[in-house]
Amino acid sequence: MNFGQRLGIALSAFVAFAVGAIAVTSLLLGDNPAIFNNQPGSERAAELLALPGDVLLRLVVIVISLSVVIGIANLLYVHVGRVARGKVYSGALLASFGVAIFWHLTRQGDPSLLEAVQLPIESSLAALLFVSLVAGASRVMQKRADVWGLLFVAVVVLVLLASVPLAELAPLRAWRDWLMRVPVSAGARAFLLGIAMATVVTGQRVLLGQDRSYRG
Amino acid sequence: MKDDFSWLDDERPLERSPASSGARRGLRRFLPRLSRLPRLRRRLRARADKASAPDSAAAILEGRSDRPVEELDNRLRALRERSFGEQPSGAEAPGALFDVDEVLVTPEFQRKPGGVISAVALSKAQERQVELLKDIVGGSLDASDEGDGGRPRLSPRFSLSAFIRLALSALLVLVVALPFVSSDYAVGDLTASEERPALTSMYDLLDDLEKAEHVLVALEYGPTAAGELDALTELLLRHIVAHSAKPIIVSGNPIALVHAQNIIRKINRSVAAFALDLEANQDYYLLRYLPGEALGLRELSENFADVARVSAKGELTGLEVSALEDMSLILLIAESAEDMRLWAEQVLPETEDARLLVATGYSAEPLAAAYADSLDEVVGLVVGFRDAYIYGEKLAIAYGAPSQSQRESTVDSAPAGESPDPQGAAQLPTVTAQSTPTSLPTATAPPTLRPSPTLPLPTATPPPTATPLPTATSEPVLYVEVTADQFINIRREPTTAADILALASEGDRFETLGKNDDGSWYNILLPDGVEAWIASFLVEELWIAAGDDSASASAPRQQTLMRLEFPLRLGKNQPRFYQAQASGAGDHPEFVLNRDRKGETSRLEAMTLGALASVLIIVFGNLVSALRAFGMRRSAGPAK
Amino acid sequence: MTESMIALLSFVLTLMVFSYLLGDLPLIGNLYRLAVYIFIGMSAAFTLIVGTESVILPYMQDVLDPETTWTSLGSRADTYIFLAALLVALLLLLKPVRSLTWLTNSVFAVVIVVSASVAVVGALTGTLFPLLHSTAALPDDILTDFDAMVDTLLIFLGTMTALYYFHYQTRLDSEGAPAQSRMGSGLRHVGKVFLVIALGAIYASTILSSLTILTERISFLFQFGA
Amino acid sequence: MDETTLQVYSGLIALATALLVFVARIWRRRAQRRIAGLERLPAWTGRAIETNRPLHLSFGSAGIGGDNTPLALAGAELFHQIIEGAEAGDAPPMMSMSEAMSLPLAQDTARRAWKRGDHLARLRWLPSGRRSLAFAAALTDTARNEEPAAHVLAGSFGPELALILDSAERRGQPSLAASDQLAGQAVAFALADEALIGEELFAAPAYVSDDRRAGSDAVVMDLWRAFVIIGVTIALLLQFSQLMPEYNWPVLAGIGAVLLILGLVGYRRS
Repeated sequence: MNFGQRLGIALSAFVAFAVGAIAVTSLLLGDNPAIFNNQPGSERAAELLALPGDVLLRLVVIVISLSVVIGIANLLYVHVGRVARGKVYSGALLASFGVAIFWHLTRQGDPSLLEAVQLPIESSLAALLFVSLVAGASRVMQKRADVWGLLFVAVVVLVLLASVPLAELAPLRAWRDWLMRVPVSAGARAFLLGIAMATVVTGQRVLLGQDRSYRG
Repeated sequence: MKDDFSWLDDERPLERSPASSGARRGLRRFLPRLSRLPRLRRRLRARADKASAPDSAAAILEGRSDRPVEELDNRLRALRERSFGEQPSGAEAPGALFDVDEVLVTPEFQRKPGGVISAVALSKAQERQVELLKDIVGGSLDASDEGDGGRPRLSPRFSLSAFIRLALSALLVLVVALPFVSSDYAVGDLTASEERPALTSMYDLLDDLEKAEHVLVALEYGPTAAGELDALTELLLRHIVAHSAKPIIVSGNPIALVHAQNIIRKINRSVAAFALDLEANQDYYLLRYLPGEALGLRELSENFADVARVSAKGELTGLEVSALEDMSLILLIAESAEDMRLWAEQVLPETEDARLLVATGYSAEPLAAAYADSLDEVVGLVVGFRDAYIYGEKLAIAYGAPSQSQRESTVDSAPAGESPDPQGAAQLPTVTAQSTPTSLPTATAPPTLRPSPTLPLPTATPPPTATPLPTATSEPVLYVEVTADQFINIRREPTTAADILALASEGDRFETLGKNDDGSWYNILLPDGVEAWIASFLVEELWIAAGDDSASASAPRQQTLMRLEFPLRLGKNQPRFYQAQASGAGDHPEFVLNRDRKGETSRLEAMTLGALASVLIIVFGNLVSALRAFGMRRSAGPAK
Repeated sequence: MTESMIALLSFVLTLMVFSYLLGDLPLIGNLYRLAVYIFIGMSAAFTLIVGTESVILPYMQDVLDPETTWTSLGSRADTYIFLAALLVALLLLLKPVRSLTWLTNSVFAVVIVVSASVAVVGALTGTLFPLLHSTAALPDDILTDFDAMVDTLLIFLGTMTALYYFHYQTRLDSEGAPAQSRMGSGLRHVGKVFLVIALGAIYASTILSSLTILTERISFLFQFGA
Repeated sequence: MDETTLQVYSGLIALATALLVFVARIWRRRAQRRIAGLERLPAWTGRAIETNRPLHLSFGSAGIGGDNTPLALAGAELFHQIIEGAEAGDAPPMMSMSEAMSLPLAQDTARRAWKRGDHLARLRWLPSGRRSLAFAAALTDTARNEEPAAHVLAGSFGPELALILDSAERRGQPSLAASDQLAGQAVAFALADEALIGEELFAAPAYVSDDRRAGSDAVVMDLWRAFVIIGVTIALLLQFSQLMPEYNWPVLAGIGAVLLILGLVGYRRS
């Protein structure tokens, strides 16, 4: 690693650290005069504190919406290449892309193309999930022939049955409600808390300029 | 031979080879013996793969560590490398590796003339050894695949598992489709669905909305969940605009915004006859899309005034709001629990006294409930299609429409398209002539009317004078009974261009004075003695003896009176004939009353059947797997 | 597009997608693929259109016309922010150029760090604190209502053991393999019970969601057919 | 808890985490529990090399800019290690994402790990966003066209994951799935060959990475976890003691016992 590269890494790590410190402080504490004990001038101070976060946020939001263009470019690049190799489906993709753009430009935002093409395909794919999910659930014990697989399947069956409005199954609904209120809620909280903690930890590491993504 | 292939050793990271010598030893012991019985061998291997007893072949594989291949016989290794290395590459590969089900030799051995076999002259004994080697290589390859993938090697096409899949899918789809074919397949009692307090509080909050209050509606779902959440969205939007409150629609999903336009268009279509069109940036606002998920929401909560400045079409909205606190309510319609988490994380901490109403699909329920319990700001929660149904019923009853269970019987007999054909879409929504069993001449359908009330109405106006029917004066009185399962308009004149005096719904009966010339309209008498006209193809004639109180004052008649008391708004700038009387019914109950509820009952029934069928399949499939695994464990035991 | 056209197209496309269920049959399998590719193209187009119209174009207009301002920061600030964003996006495009990595990395770092800080702040104030608060809070009627007490304690126990399930660090046993104490592994098992129950319930709910959508599709097919 | 208190506490925690992250780098890496999914990865990489077929690595909808930015970065670190391992082969891994902002990230990861220059064509952006069925449907076709040796789906996925895993299963391609969305985790648990549930994906760098900075995450997470568990337990016990003043002493003794046990456990472990 030569000196220039080291300097580059140091630069990006420094930028990350500085911007991170500003952004977190500003986002977390900004716009709340109570932070400054509501003393005279604290309104102004709170606004000033919120400003850098605000500006950074706007900047990144625009960058993100611009990034769609990068994505589209990638998609077109891949599929134009495939069309050149004689793949018909990629042709269909490019054609529908073109049609949608053309439609929009000529018909001033008439959303009926979405209604006619996008919605049915996407809804149908979501409906297909049902079959995939049921087929998957019926194979759980193939993959996990243990007590966890059994427990999983039992809960799935219980919740499904409880959704059936049959008088005979009424007790199941009470079980299901308890299940949702207590164990599921506990498990879900653990998932959420765990992910939140991990997000904070990984995020802090990134804020400290310690991530590979912008260092090398 | 060694020299031929030794160069490979430098390139291949041997420590990553999937098979260990332990596995190999196990296979060496097993496979040659079994190779004489390929089918049995295959089956055993598939079984062994599922069994997890510590000494089954699969367990040996599972327990392997990534020990180097160096321990292998050199020739074997080279052979193995060669056979793998010269596979045709990625995209063009015919997937030979995964079809090794039937073969003990990898296909390349046979296919390539320049391969190992032809390059070397072999004696009979050597050939036998090569066979053995191929056996081991093929076998170990096969087994290592199973160790990794854990699935039997069935070719994806036309195999048994594909057939089972097909049968399973067909079964599921057919079962779900049954209720749409006939109502005989209804299982369970739909009215049994109980109301939850979270739903009631949501209803009450929306029902308390005042004119011109702002409701922030976050539409966090795309077409993916449209089938599940559109019903809820439409219902809640209708409830909001019925109170003349103004929904401000935001979304972090660009497609959701386009979709929102379609939903509003649908609502507009249903009330076009009342000239109640919802106007963008006036009756509702569709704000610009919020890119970057969390970032977008953070921007929304911190700079709401700026976000509210621009509409989805890049126009100025003219909305005068300064912060999220100006919103009376925040209604979040989200398909996933993560969207709810995002709102809880990015928006709620930034707003004081926000009241969040949440509508989600089933899949988000477990988490949404956990959040709703933890956050004081969440004041209402509705989940999924069943809640939409309950909410709709509640709304319909409160606004004086017949509940779905009352109209159920005709749902199947009038299967008009869900998206109504333009004909009659406006003032006679979704009822087509042929769907109404009527003995009267129905030749003349009403003139067509596009949803927009600004279009000129093609009117074939017959003279408004009624030609009395010959029987109108005889002793039994002629009534007409409404047979359409939609709200239909009662008009001042026998033309679709005329004012609407009242709305009638299925089962309403009116005393009839006569018909117009071509028989397309009946002249009827409203209960308060006002003469009016009703399109003939929407009603059925009914003779009731004049003195027969039991008939004329029967339950349907009573309903009519009740319903006619309900507010009926006329076109803009026209006087109201009937005044709103129900207190909670909002300014524009038409938004609620004209909702298309076709097929809702069948969908609920289909869900019931679908859930039962999936339970059966899941239980059966897992039972078979569990039994097989149990059997494997026992049969794999003696192999120790 | 007329309503009947929309309905017809929807009908055909729905059937095309459902042909996936028939598997890889010749011809029929291709219908599914065709629908999917059409779908991808159109999705991309809609994403582009909405993104452009509702964010980029307003800013462009703002930049070109100093009279208008779309944010409370004022037109000039808007202009600078937009130009800076354009520059950043451009530099992201140049990411593959190796000689510029020192610059593109720094720019990328800004974007990553702002995003990460939003995530961190949100996770702290929106999830971590509220959920911990509600887990550690006792309902008022805890002493009089036995069920409520059991439920509260179960939620507490479940949340804590399930959290503990994820614990990564462990000690090595005498043979150098990772090992856990008996108490630790017992707690982890209890935690896993709660996790698996939650996963099962979520899975079943997901099935119900997709079932709802399937009924909507089938309802549509039948209404079109009728 | 009012807004200001919340903000101040959050700020303190952020600061403390930052310090811990900084300190944790110099700590000795200790043994970690086994995560079966991660242990399969080398074998899959090996198979990809030997069969000369690409690995399919997917971010799903995780990307820079969303709340799952840290997740995307953890996924990128995992992918970095996988690609480095796969570099011995000839088929560059394929990376897919539905969030355009993860394109630069993926491209960067690929460039760093795969030193040869032919990776650009292997990135696939597909429209768009969370729970994208366009994305999932396209990947069903990928499983068929490109025949990846294995799918490593580490990012943010919703129930649409079922379509991807189902088609992979149909074609006998092994899969590892991890998601921060709970629906995605449930689907992964049932359908994938291996699933990382909960926050395990965030800890994956600590298992596979050669980067010490990323590797220390798991330690800090564990510390926080212990802190949270002890804190909530004590808070709950204190509330009980307030409800039942006459039992104050047993409760305090209980707290003491809990702390003692935890201390002993901690001591034994270190």
